Amino acid sequence: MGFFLEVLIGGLLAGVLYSLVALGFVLIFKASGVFNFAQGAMVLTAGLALVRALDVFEQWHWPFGLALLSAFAFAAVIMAIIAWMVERLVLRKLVNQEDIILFMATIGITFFLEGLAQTLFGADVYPLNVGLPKDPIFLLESLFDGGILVNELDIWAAVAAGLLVAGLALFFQRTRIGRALRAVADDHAAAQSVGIPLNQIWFIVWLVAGLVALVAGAVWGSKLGVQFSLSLLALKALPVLILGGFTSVPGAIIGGLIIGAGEKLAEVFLGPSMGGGIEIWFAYVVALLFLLFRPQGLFGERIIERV
Amino acid sequence: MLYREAGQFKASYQADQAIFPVAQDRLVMLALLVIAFLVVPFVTSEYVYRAVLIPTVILSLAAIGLNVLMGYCGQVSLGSGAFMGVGAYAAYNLAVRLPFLNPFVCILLSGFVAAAVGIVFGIPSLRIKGFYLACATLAAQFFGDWAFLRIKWVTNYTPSGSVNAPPLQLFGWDLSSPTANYLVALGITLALALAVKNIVRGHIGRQWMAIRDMDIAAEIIGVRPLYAKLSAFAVSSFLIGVAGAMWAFLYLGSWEPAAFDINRSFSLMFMVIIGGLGSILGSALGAIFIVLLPIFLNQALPPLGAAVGWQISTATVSHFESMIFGALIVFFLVVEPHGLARLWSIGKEKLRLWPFPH
Amino acid sequence: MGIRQVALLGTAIVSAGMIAALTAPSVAQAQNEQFIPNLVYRTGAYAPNGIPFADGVADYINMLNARDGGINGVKIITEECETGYATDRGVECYERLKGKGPTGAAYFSPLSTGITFALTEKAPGDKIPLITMGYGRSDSRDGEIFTWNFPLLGTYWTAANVAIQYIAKEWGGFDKLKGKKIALLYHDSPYGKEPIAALDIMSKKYGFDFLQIPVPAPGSEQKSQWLQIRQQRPDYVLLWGWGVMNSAAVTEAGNVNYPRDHMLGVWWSGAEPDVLPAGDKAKGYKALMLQHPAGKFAVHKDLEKYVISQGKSMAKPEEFGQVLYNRGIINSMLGTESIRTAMAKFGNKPMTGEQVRWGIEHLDLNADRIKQLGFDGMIGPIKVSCLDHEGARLSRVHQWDGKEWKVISDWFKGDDSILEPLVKATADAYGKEKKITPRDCSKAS
Amino acid sequence: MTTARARSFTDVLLSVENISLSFGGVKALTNISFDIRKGEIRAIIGPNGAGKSSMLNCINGFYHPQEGAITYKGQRRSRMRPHAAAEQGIARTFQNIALFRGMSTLDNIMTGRNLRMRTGLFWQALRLGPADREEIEHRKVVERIIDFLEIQHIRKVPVGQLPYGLQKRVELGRALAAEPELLLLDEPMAGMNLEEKQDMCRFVLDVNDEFGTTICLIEHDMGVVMDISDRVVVLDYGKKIGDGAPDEVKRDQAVIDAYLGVSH
Repeated sequence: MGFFLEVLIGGLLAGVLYSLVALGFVLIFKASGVFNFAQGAMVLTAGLALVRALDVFEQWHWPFGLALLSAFAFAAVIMAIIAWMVERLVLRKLVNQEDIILFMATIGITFFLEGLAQTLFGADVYPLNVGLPKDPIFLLESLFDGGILVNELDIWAAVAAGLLVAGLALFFQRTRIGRALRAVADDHAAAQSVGIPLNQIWFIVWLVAGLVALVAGAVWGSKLGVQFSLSLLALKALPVLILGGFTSVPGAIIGGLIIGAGEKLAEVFLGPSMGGGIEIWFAYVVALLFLLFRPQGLFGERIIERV
Repeated sequence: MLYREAGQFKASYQADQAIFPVAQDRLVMLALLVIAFLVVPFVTSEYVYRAVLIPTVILSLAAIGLNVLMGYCGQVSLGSGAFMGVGAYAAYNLAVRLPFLNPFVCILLSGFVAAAVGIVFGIPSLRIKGFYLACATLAAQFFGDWAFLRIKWVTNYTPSGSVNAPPLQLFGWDLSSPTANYLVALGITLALALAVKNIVRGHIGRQWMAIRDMDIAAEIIGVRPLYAKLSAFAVSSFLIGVAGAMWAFLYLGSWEPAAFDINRSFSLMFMVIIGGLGSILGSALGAIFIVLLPIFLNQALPPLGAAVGWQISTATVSHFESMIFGALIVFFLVVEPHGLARLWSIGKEKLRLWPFPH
Repeated sequence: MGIRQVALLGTAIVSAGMIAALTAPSVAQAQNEQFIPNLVYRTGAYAPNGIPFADGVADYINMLNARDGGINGVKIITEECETGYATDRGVECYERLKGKGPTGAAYFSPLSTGITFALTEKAPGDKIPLITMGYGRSDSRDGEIFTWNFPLLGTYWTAANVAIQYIAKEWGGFDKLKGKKIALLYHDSPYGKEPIAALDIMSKKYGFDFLQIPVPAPGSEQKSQWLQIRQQRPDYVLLWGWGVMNSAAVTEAGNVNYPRDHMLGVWWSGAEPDVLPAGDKAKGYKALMLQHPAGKFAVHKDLEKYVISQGKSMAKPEEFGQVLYNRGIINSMLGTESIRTAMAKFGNKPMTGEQVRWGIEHLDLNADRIKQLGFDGMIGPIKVSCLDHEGARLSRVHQWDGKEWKVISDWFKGDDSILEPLVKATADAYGKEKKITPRDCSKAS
Repeated sequence: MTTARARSFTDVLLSVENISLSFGGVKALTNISFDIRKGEIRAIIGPNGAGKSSMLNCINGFYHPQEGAITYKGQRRSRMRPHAAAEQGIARTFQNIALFRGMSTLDNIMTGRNLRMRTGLFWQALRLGPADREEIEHRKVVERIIDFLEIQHIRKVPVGQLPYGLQKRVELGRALAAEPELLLLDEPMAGMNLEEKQDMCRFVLDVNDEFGTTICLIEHDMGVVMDISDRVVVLDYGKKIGDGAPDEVKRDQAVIDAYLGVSH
């Protein structure tokens, strides 16, 4: 029982981390209908920019707090430049193309960013320390033998994810730009007719997704070190998206929790009897089963077919 | 002036429905065939065979397969790498378990196994559409990766999970030379490409395209989505499976599941998109482009760097390759979302008017 | 001109360029050169480990050229090809490079078990030896079947055997293994699976429980695997990882409080990139050595003098003398010494692959020669023969103390009473499947 | 204006009995009954949102009414998929053109023959013998339809590039290609200019005369409806408010109210 709880909690926390990546997808899909495969590469780029800048600032013997803030600022500027370039060089040229074409374009962006980030910042594993504690803690040791292992870093990651979602919610509800973004999400033409420049919206939404990627990069980087494989996180986030629906922010969170818990439980309890290594496809199968009953995802809008 | 179709009249529906209704196209095609089968074997080095021709020919077939599904039937799939794997492992198992079967028979039979698996993984397409389906096909990809690795029966209990192709022979001839591999691959690919061309211009192909263009209307005029979608999945998987078996037997010789991972799926998808959705010729052009581009960049970048006095390391070349690859994909999509096939036909159109501008 | 026309024209030009690049006759080459290809991966998930190795390989060859003018007056030319650890890219590199130089490639070191498997099929036809130092097919030490493969210095079965020997010694004898639980946490690829066959046999022989835990590539996410380990509580964890998987495993071990000194990595999981990202958590972690430790030895002085200080190295300062860098120079040393051995028989000119193969098969580096080469303290003697393509089955264990790797054990030798029958059985099976007639080594020259 | 053609029909081809349809609580159709007789041109009219298209969608199986029954050729239908309706001889066109935009005119109409083409994948792949013969045979039928609709010149043009009026005609061609017993036309003349409308009227009447196809059409243009239809059903807010010969319907007070927007 203690072990089950431990796996469950571990899975839920891992799920929160997937949600962080999935959130970026949702933002962009919601506002521009673009399925942004490059979110993983954006996490990588942001993470690399952050860790390399931090290294440099620390070499200059800046106080840690200042170095950290400056590194975040530097990475944010990099993400802004990327967002601007994407809007200028890609989205603007591909307006009104089919979804699949835009999707392919984001895969092109993925390759470009992976190459660019590694050219600029290097291809090694860079340990990242943003001041988050990394030690394991053991809960309820009196109740279960060995206690329930929880990773402190994961908890902080969950807190970060929570703050991010709250922040995004405020941003969407309370700010002018946020309301504009929602308007675009609902209807491109309508949004344009009330005088919101679409290009600006796209830039902002990619920037916001870039900042989400930065948070994800910081959290994942503290966990695993910043390295190329961060880019592959995109593939872990996809089942979360299918499950939660492409357009739903709460869906991304809840989907992440379900996928995280589901895949960890499956790997630990079913995996050994099946030879192990099942969690990747298990996540997709869980998502697929959900889809068969709700083709639009858990929180996606229901589709009524018409002719 | 050379490319004129004026004066060529069609007297029958057969002639009107021919694959190459214009005489010049038929001539060009014939010439290409002669070059491919009769000239290339005498002038090509082994390197060009192994690094360029054989992969291009085999991947063309895989791209055609994916194009059937994506370009003709409108079902996006990110699992084609796994279906190549299904073909490869099916052929391997047939060869190992039924040793009396010729390896080439195994290659063709493996297509049927892949088709059956394709039908199973196509079932969700009856309820799921668009990107949701694309993501769902990733389930096939990851399940395939896992199954090839973990189900030991699939790899005949080899300890490392890496398996080998049987020796390639036919009627006592040794067909393991690169020339033979190339000719076999080219023969199979062309035959299947022709078959696909025939299917897509017949009523089954029209069903697929109807589903692609407007699935609800298609069903209302009597197309059964079940049959149309699953037949597209079956045909597509068959072709991809045969390509996978050839990839394993004729190109790799020895392989592990990583040869059929998600990167393979993506590269096939690039071929289809860059080549042109819904075009057989485009699939081949896309395959040529995607196979040649990295080789070209790899060989061209260091001398280019040296020319401007910059020593480019392997890593930089590789990163640049990734960047240029990504940028080119975006560039192509921006310039011509309909792919190389459309560029080709625009070029032909120009040729038709040449030398008169209008 | 519209953008479409530009694209059309551009495509045409690029295609023409591609065709030209492929068909252009290779530039006239000097005749007195030996070509050694270098398959590397400096990008992707395995780059952190691939880079120092590749630098070591390149630096040693550059040093030979600068110091001695090559091997016996034959200059060495080399070219890197990026494989990204992907099998198909590796095959493409092999095909591209095998014919370069006046005599073709001297040998290939794929640095990937997957690529090794693929090239094992091709090498006999091209008559090019494969030096797979410390990796590749474990059964390929059988030179009667695997004429062209040379898993020098140790195979994974040797590694597995030595690992168990070490654990037994730590616990005070092989009888202490009984009833214990040993887990193998492995990269889910041919590489990671290789040791399973040997461990299976030993688990039966010594009576320990053998737990297999695969990690899907690339292995950056291992949460569930380590939760399993926490639950199963194996007495020892063998780590068979590569690239980012290693540091992730060490980190996760810290996260679940698994004692790091009950973890023993294979020699591909025991280098600096594997522990540095884990920070303090890596302290106490142990790994097998492919004989050599980290650090600077006699040969490093020459490397410093002829390569590093000349600015001819791509290696970063901290890389110089690291485990994988050192392994790279050993790889080049064994290769070039094999060429030297071959030249002693065939003359001082560029060797063909077939001649190099003869050279590897007759490679005999005794302690004196190793000292002469500047590798004293790095590796022990090695003697390759037709029957034994491994040449040496020795290993030690080193431990990460938080700052550097410290050698903590004596030499262990692979136990042939376990290894040989296994090699024989699988090699024979392979020979049968491939319809290979075994060479008769008693008659080979 | 001439009055409707005086024809009478007796055989009931399709009858709708007490049909109700709702979407998540919103009633689209309430308790509707009427019949379509073999050989006639039956019109369904009514203001926007009256439920006309929903009615057609029920008839060809795209929507499934919660209550009531549809009897077609004497058989009571249970839940069915649209393609099953097509197989039983019901074809239709759509209010918002639903052509296959990526295909040529010829291919679109050939797709209409789909139900009658049977050769399997194998022969299709070879395109020899049966497959080739079948293709030619159906091509001939389609060419007759193309001639009939006077669209020879756009045979090979992708329909996405055609003007609206022609697209409507191609869509009619596609429906005709199935040689249906019952042809459902959803606003075949919407958005057309006068000339195009006259052409379309002619085609509809010719189809009815020459092939004896029963036609059920929805139309806004009262003039057209009164001219060509034999009987008319009037819907308003999902309810039937009139049924009968055009002349009778035209005089019906409820119908006049509905069209003039008298409040209920």
